[in-house]
Parts: sequence; structure tokens; C-alpha cells
Amino acid sequence: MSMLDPIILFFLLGLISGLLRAELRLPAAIYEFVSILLLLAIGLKGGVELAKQPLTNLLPDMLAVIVMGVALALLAFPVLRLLGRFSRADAAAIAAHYGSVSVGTYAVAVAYLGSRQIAFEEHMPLLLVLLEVPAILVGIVLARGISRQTRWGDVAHEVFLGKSIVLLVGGLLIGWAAGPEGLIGIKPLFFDLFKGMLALFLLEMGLITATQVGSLRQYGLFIVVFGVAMPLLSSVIGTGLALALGLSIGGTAMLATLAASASYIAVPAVMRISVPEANPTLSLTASLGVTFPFNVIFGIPLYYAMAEWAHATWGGLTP
Amino acid sequence: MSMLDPIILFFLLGLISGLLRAELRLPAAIYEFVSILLLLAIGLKGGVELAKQPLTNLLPDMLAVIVMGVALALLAFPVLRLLGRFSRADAAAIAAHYGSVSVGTYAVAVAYLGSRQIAFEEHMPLLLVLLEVPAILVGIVLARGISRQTRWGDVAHEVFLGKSIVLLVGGLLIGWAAGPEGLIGIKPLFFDLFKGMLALFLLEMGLITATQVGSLRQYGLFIVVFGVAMPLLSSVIGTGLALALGLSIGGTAMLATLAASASYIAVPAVMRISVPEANPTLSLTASLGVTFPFNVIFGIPLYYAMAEWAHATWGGLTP
Amino acid sequence: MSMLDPIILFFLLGLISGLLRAELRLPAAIYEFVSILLLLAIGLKGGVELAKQPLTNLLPDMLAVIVMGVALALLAFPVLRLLGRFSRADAAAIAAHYGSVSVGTYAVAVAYLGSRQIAFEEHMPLLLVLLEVPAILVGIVLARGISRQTRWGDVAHEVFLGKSIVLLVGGLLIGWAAGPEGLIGIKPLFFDLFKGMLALFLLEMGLITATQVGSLRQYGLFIVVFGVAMPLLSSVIGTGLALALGLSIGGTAMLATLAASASYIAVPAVMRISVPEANPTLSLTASLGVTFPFNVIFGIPLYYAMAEWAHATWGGLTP
Amino acid sequence: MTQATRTLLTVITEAALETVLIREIERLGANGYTITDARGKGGRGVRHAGWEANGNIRIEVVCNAATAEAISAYLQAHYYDNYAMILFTHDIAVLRPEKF
Amino acid sequence: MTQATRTLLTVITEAALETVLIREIERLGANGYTITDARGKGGRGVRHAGWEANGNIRIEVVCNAATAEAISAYLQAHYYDNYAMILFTHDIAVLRPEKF
Amino acid sequence: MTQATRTLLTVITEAALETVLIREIERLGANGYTITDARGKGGRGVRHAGWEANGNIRIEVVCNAATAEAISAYLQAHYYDNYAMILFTHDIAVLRPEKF
Ligand SMILES: Nc1ncnc2c1ncn2[C@@H]1O[C@H](COP(=O)(O)O)[C@@H](O)[C@H]1O
Ligand SMILES: Nc1ncnc2c1ncn2[C@@H]1O[C@H](COP(=O)(O)O)[C@@H](O)[C@H]1O
Ligand SMILES: Nc1ncnc2c1ncn2[C@@H]1O[C@H](COP(=O)(O)O)[C@@H](O)[C@H]1O
Ligand code: NA
Ligand code: NA
Ligand code: NA
Repeated sequence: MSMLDPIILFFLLGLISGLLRAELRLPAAIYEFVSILLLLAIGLKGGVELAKQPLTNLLPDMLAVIVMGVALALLAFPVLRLLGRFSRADAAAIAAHYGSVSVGTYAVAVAYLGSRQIAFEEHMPLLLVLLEVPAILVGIVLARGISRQTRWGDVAHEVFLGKSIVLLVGGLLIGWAAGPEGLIGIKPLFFDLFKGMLALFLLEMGLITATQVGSLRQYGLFIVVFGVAMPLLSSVIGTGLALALGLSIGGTAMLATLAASASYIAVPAVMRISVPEANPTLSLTASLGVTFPFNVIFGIPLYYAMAEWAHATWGGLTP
Repeated sequence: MSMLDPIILFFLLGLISGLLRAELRLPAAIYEFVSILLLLAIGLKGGVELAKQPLTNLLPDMLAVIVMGVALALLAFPVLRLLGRFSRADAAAIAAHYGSVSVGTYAVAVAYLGSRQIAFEEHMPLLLVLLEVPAILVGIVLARGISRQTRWGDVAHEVFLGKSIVLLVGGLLIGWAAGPEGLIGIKPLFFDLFKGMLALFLLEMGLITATQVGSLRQYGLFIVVFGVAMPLLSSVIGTGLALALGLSIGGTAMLATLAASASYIAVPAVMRISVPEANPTLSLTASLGVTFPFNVIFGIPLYYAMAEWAHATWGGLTP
Repeated sequence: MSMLDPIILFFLLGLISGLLRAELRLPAAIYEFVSILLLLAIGLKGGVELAKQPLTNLLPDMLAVIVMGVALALLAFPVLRLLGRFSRADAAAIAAHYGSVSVGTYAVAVAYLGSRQIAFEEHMPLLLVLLEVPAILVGIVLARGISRQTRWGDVAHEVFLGKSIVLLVGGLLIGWAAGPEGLIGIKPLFFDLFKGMLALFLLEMGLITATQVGSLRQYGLFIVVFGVAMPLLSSVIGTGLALALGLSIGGTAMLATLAASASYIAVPAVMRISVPEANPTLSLTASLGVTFPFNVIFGIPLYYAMAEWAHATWGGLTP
Repeated sequence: MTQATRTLLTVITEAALETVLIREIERLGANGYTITDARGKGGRGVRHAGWEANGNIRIEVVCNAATAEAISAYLQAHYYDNYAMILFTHDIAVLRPEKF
Repeated sequence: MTQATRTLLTVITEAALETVLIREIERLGANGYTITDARGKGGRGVRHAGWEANGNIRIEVVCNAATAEAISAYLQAHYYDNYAMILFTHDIAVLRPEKF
Repeated sequence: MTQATRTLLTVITEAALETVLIREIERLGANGYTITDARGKGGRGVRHAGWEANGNIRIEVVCNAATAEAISAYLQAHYYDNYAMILFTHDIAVLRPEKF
């Protein structure tokens, strides 16, 4: 098995085509279609598994990742503020992106582990959903304080009724209610085509990443260093937490990947409305222009190697 | 097998997301794509079966459903006029919707019977096509009289060259000409993905239904009562006709569903051009806001139960 | 096996619907989606096979088709100029279309041979890519001379970074790098759905072809005669070359089809920018309105019959 | 450059009317038109463009004042009562007056 | 035909603002609006519309001069600093002045 | 609010020209542009936008009169002969004249 899964090659094809300014773009409607399918598929898969065990068993993991999301955002903020010399709003917004997660990165990790036939805890999609939210709230509070002016109703609406949360949670609930047999009929679309759709998604992500290169040049070195160092640091935290929670090797690699990934769909949309004075180009350049390609190409194999090593070294310590 | 097929859950997901004003919409191009695939698939499936028997065998069923379509529209019109106090044009337009059929509802019934492995007469798609048309013509005559002013050439163009008729008939003919082996190559797209595409379609239908709630409030109780009572009544007529034609239990449930369903694609398009003074919001609110969800969630299981009961009670009476 | 594959029936459905002005159109985004999938699938399939043999083995075939592309354009030009009395720019542009290839026609030929289980040399997609380019350059030189004014950098960008080349070459490279096992995960989308997507593509091509009928009437008989005679002539040349190169019967039919097909995506885009004074309607009417339907319906079976006949007659002569 | 004044007529209406309207507009003397897809809200409610029956189109016609007047009058007489439609005009400068 | 003069206000801005802006525009007195999807470039860089966060919309509002002024002032005060947005107005002739 | 007058230049042309035209338009002094997809009909026939070679775009540029004149002249000289293209201008009121 070569290091380069074909889906990564699709990402590179998009990236190179974009950099060469080739006449290639996926229509926006197709990008939407593909991401709707991926979000629903991830949710459905998780929901089927949730039905198998009482939700209370999962409570520790659920609480732990919520705390992790908050912690990662709180960790990133002072770094951005002091070392990056970003304005309060910009630092808060970027911190929110890095405390939250990227569903695309998650999907690539699923494919990575899948093609190596490495199992992972099946409630990961639930953790994915839970991780999307807390960092956003932390980001808003960091930018605004717990001000009376913030319309928390509107914020909650933006956060909980954004596309990715609705489709992930909707998928989870449908999968949970329908069970494995119920989903047989829709398996060809949502599960069999998953990896192919992911390939198209990554083709487009490559094209989008290429458009970030201009701003990368503009905002310079700090963004690049932060965009690589932050996921590395986060992945160590994710790995530690996974060990503490007693996750399998696959689950450890997944949690490290979730920690390391930075949002580029849910968080930008909310921040644009809730912290408008933050420059959206800054956070997107970091998360989409640096961290996403880094994770997809180098990060995921690295986090998996780290999970193996950590389990070999400390694996026996936790229940 | 729970009452709620996952595809119904997709409808509910769309409906609830719409009511909560979530940031979720299927791009119009994807809605088009999905409905083109469903229409072609239904046609192809029917066409393959048509090839197996001489068309003359089907003539009684074909004539019977044409009469049924006319009868249902003629039945609805006085009710709408007298009890609903609608203008002549509005009553005629709504009557046309209820005498015609909804392909989406048909597809849900196919999935419902399919997941219970209940067979039905395979020429149903032909009956579906035949039922689309007559009520439209009745509606126009009810609104206009057989006036010289009506440009019947234009009307015929609108009616017979609308998207759904063209794709259903085209699919029928292709399926008929190519036969089962001919379709093997295109089976993965049109047949294997059918239920998944139907799930996406219903997600969008849920979102669209949610947009009807405002007008529902505006036009009030009569629309709701009519939108539930009319399909119930029609389904009884459909069941009776199916018994008289000697259809199987599955076929009886299908014909009841066809009778009960109300158009929201073909008929609105034609009425908008041919009877412009009819308020399109009225008929769409009824067919899309009330009857479609009613049929999909409650109606189809009910019509199937009625078919079973009717066959148990009267099943032996007809040849 | 009837002469009419269902995919041809889809083309006819589109053509007839278009001629009848039915309310049917595939959204542009879906047309894009389908053609992106087809281009990638063709590339991927070819790439997998390329990995199996050293590229140097293929050099003779590669050089030969490049020469053929140049020759076909050079052959068409004087005919168009002298018999067709077209302006220099128009003749050059049309010649470029006919020296290049149509990926849609290629895909239909793949399906045609596939459903008859006739093998062909698996490096055909490579030859397809190679054939796209040389005729374009010949066309530009014929129109402009090797003028200093021509911005060859821009032309090269247009030619090599157009959608079809990028996706075909990208697919080839990904298939080559990932190998057959690497592609298993994406097979359901790219390979299993191939024929279904081709059916949709041809439905839309039928609709597009129907829009060419007006200009067909306008530009008259010569276009029709040329649009049928040129592919017939080219297919003979392609067949001869295939024999000389020692290709199999399937490969001979494919090369004849490639020779006979005329571009309607890559070449028009480049010519519009590089030879703007050429009337794009002329070349599109010929390639899309005459040659594409001719090849798809009559040409491919004919070229296959010719390949069988040629192999029976001369097959033993070459190594 | 010689510039001339012409009228730009903009019609925003239901997508279902596209085929019919362009036929009428050409019959009434326009030499061309441009259409973009749109969504909106007006007296006849919200039109989201989420699906076929619910989209708007925006038709622009460059023409002389008389033609603009003729099209406006015709559309007002035949469509205002029953269709979601608005229509407005203003003057523009064009380069090739003979074309419009 | 009786014609009256009204103002056409055009706003080009980030697609993310659609829901918020139409609420504000209606609150400030507009009776309707029309929206088309767009892409473009301005002071805040290129907006390709390749994906959700990066598209523009083009909002048109037909209204009287006072409403146009009110909307312009409000948008300038609340959005110009933080969002990609431009706004311009011009006079148009409409047929049913009571509607706008 | 201080308002200033600028020119809105609208170009409707073949989608294939998008990349080339925005390069030229910026070179000739425009600070921005907005593009929407369109279809239409004119002297060079129907352009349905059903597929890539057949779509139109509608480019809007807000600029001062001199720039509008320069762009118009350039496009007329270089594109009118060989491409489906129309172009018109009119005055608009803008809020931040320094921006355009
Ligand atoms: N005041 C307005 N400003 C801009 N667009 C409008 C206005 N009123 C109506 N429209 C557009 O015209 C369409 C039809 O208007 P109506 O007939 O008033 O429902 C609406 O769906 C809007 O797209
Ligand atoms: N000079 C201009 N002409 C036309 N459209 C413009 C101009 N400047 C900006 N725009 C549009 O307005 C959007 C926001 O502008 P800005 O806030 O300057 O980035 C851009 O993405 C363009 O679509
Ligand atoms: N009179 C007109 N009114 C509105 N749009 C036009 C007009 N003439 C041409 N167009 C648009 O400009 C494009 C190119 O025009 P032409 O070069 O005349 O074919 C057409 O496809 C239409 O979209
Ligand atoms: Na993270
Ligand atoms: Na009915
Ligand atoms: Na050729």
C-alpha cells in the first residue's frame, strides 16, 4: 500500500490544476451535492452504531471531547495574540477554527484507516459533531466577552442550524432509528459511492486550496508555521486524551486527527456573522491553505504512526 | 420493520430543518438531477415489463385509469366550488391537481412495497403516465369551458411535452426497446441508486413542504381538511377500481396511492400557462403542503392495509 | 443484441425531445458533473493499464497517432477551402475539429465494444489524449501562419490546461500511480456508474444536437456532406494505421472511431480564443450537428464491421 | 466613439413564463434579450427558486423608447393581473444604435 | 401608460449576508427585492463563488428615494467596515408607483 | 450621506471570454467587477447556456466616465467583430467615490 491513496492524488490534481490556472472547476452545485452526501453518509454510519450501545456508555467520551474543543481554542488564542500579533477578533476567530473540526479531514482519515482495514470506535461521528460546536462559542466569547450585546439566540441558530451540524445530526438520528437493515436500500448511494465522492470533494478542495496561495504570500510566514505547528500540538493532545479514554489504535488516530483538523465550513460561516470584524481571509488561509493540505497529505499517516507508537508504549496503562 | 422507512425520515429531516429555518438547501440543479433520475428509472422499470406482454391485454386497465382521472377531477370540483367557495378557476385548478398524480408519492409507494417484498403489476408506470394527463384537460375545460379562445395546440404542447411525461414515456420506450439485458449496464445508476436518490428527493421535498406552512396558515382550515379528506376518498375509489380490474394486493395499494396522490410538478406548470387566473399558491399549498406529507407518512401504509382488507373481504369476487 | 444500445436510445430521446421543443433540459451543472466523471473514468481506466507495460513499448503507437492527427487536419483543410469555399480561418478551425477527437464518441465506442465483450488495447485513452492536441496547433498555424503575433504561451495554456486534457491526463496519472487495487474504493462511482452517466450525457447531447438544426438549415448541404464523408474517410485512414501498428480488431475499431470523431469541447474553446475570426457556429454545426450523431448511431457499428473485415482480409500481413 | 441613447427595459417575473415572454418580446420588436435566473419577494410572496415552479427570471431588453413602451404596455395588459411581475425602464448609452 | 420615477438600489455583497440583509431591507421599508448570484472582485479581493463562503449576491430593490436613502445609510453604517459590499442607485421609470 | 456620480458599464458577452476580459478590464483602470451568468439572444443568434461553449456572462463595472470610455473603446475595437457582445453605460450614484 503506497503512502498516496488515490483520493490524495485527486487532491493533488486539484491543487496543481489550480496553481497552473487550468480551465477546471467543479460547479458550486456539485460541490454542495458531494458535501451533502458525505455529511449524511458519515452521520448515517455513526447512527447505525450508536443504536448498538446505550448512550450513557459514551458520556465520558462525549464530555471529554467537548472539554478538548474548548481547551484547543483557549490554547490557540494567546499564541495568536502574542506571537502572531493578531487583533483580538482575528485571534479569536482563528482559535475557533482550530478548536473545531474539519469533516473533510475526518473523511480522509476514515478512508485512510478503511483501506488499511483498521477498526476504530464507531461513535466517532458523534464526537465529530460534538467537537464542531464548543470552540465556536469560545471564539465568540473571546472576541466579544460575555457581552449583553451578543444576540445569543441568533448565534445559537447559526451554530446549531448550520448545514454541517444539521446533516451530521440528521444522519445520526436516521441511522439510529433505521438500523443497519433499514439502510440497505440507500447503501449504494451513501456508502458504496462514499470514497468516489470523497475523491471529487478532494479534487475541488485542491482547486480551492490553490486559490489561497495568494493570501498565503500576503500574510506570510507566521500563518504557515502556525498552520503546521498547531495541528501537530493538537494531535498530541488528542492522542493523550484517546489513551486516557482507552480508545483503540484506530480510535486514537481518529481523535488525534479530529483535534488536529481545523474547520473551514461551519466556523467561517458563524464567525462571519457573529464576529464580523475578524478578517475571514486570515483564518481560511490558515485552515484551508495550510492545515488542510498538511493534514491530508502528511498529518493523517503521522497521527496514525503516533497512535501505534503510543499504544505500544503506554497502551497498557489505562483500562 | 418499523413504520418509518429511512426515506420517510429524510422527509422529516427536511421538513423539520425547513421549519427551524436551518441553513440547508439542495441546489436547484441537484433537485433537477435527482428528479430526472427518478422519472427515468420509473419509466425504464415499467418499460422492461411492458415488453413481456401484448399491450392489448392492458387496454382495460389503461382505459379504466383514464376514466378514473377524469372522475376524480370532476368529483373534486363541486366540493371545492361549493364547500370551499373557491372561484371557478381556482376550483378547476385544484381539481386538476387531485385528479392527476404525484410521481414522488408513487416512488415512495414503490419503496414501501419493495422493502416489504410485495409484488405489484409491473405496468403501473404506464398507468402513472396515463393518469397524469386527463385531469389536466378536465381542469382546463372546467375553468374555461370548451372555448374557442383556448389554444389547444399550446395546451397539448404543455401537457405532453412537460418534463415528467417526456422522461416517463421516454424511459418506458427505452426500457421496452432495450429489454432487461439491455439495461444491465445502466442498472447501477438508475436502479441501484434509486432508493438513495429518493431519500435526497424527499429531503428536498421536506424543505419545500416547510415553505408552504406560511400559506397554510393564510388559507386555513378548509385546505387542510380537503387535503386529507380528498386523498382518503380517492384511495377508496382507487381500491374499488383495482378490485374490479382484478389487480393483486400490491397493485391495489398502488392504484389507491395513485388515486390519492395529487400532482405538484406537471399540473402546476400547465395550469400556470393555461389557467393563469388561478392562484398557484392555493393548489400547491393543498397538494404539497398537506396531501403529499399526509400520503407519504400516513396514507401509503393505510392504503396498503385497505388493499389487504379489501382483498380478504371481496378478493374472490372478480376474475 | 439489437443494433440500438440503450445509450443510443437516450441520445435519440434527447434529440427528439429537443426537436419537439419539450420542456426538458439537464442543468449545466449536471452536464459538467457527468462529463467530469466520464473524463476521469476514461483516464483512470487507461492509467491502470499503462502501469502494466513500459511506456517505451507504446512509443510507436503514440507517434503514429500524433502524425495521424496532423494529417487529418491537413487533409480536411484544402477540401473545406476549395470545395466548401470557406474563409481561411473557418476552414482551419473546422479542420482542427476533425483532426482532433471527441471524448463522447470514444465513450460510446467503449460501451459498444464492452457490451459485445470485445477487447481492445488498453492504452487507447493515452492515444485519445495525444490526438486531442496536434490538430489544434495545425489549425492555428493554418489560420495564422507561424506568425510572431500569435501568443504561443497563451495558446499552449489554452490547449494543455483545458478541462478535458487536464482530467484525462490527471486520471491517467492517478490510475497509473494507484494501480488496480488502489482504485477499488472509487470503482463504484467511476466505473460502475460509467454507462449510466454516459446515458445521461447522451440525453443532453441529443438536446444540444437538436439546437444545431437551425444552423444546419442555414449553412446547408455542404456541411452535411462533409460531416458524413470526412469521418468515413478518416475511419479508413484510422483502420489502415491500426493494421500497420498491429492492433487487435477492437483496437482497430477504436482507432477508426477516434480518427472519425470530431471535437466539440476542447477544440472550440481554444479556437474561440486563438482564431476568433472563425465562425464557431460553422464548426459546431458540422461536428455536433452532423458528425457526432452520425458516428454514434451509424459510424461505430460500421467502423467495427470494417475492422473485422480488414482483419479477415489483411490481418496476417503485419506482425 | 459615437454614443446614442436607448432604453433598457428590465422585467422580473416567474420562470415559467420564459418561453412565452421571449416570443412576445421579439414579436413586439426587440432585436435581442438577456436572461438571468433570480429569486425574490414582492406582492405575490416569496419566490425562493428552490424548485422549478418557484424561480424568477430577470429579462433585459435594450431597445428604442417606442419598443420599450410597446412591450411595457403589452405585458401590463396581459400579465400583471395573474403573474408575479415587475417591470422598469431607464436610459442607457450604447455604441451601435443601429443594432437596437 | 402613466409612468412614475422610483429609485433602483443595487447592493453587491457576500452571499453569507443574504438572510440578514433581506430582513433589514424589508424592515427599512422595501416592498420587495430581487436577488441573483454573482462573483466578482473588489477592494476585499477576488470572490470566485467556487464554494459557499466565497460567493456574492446582487440584491436589487425598487423603492422611493427616501427608502433608498435609508437603506443606503443603514448598510453603510453597519456593513461597510467589515464586509465586501458595494451599493449604488439610479432612477428608473415604473408603471405602478403605488407598488414601490 | 455624500453621493457622487459614477458610470456603470455593463458588458454582455460569451462566457469563454471571462478570463481574458477581466484581465483587460483591470488593466484599463477598473478597481473591481461583478459577473453573473446569463443566456440570451442577439445578432449572433441564440445562446442557451445549456453547455459550456454556449453561455453568456454579464459583467458590471463601476468606474469613472474616462475609464468607462476607455474600456468601451477597447472592447469595441478588439471584440465586436468576432464575438457575441453588447455593451452599455449609464450614470449611477455611489457613496464612496474614492473607491471607483
Ligand atoms: N420592490 C421590489 N424591488 C425589487 N424587486 C421586486 C420588488 N417587488 C417585486 N420584485 C421582484 O419581482 C417579482 C414579482 O413581484 P410581485 O409581482 O410583486 O410578486 C418578485 O418575486 C421579486 O423578484
Ligand atoms: N468597481 C466595481 N465594479 C463592479 N463591481 C464591483 C466593483 N468593486 C467591487 N465590486 C463588487 O462588489 C463586491 C464587494 O466589493 P469590495 O467590498 O470592494 O470587495 C466585489 O466582490 C465585486 O463583486
Ligand atoms: N437588444 C438586446 N437586449 C438585450 N440583450 C441583448 C440584446 N442584443 C444582444 N443581447 C445580449 O448580448 C449577447 C450578444 O449579442 P450579439 O452580439 O448581438 O449576439 C446576446 O446573446 C444577448 O445576451
Ligand atoms: Na481541531
Ligand atoms: Na390523484
Ligand atoms: Na478525428
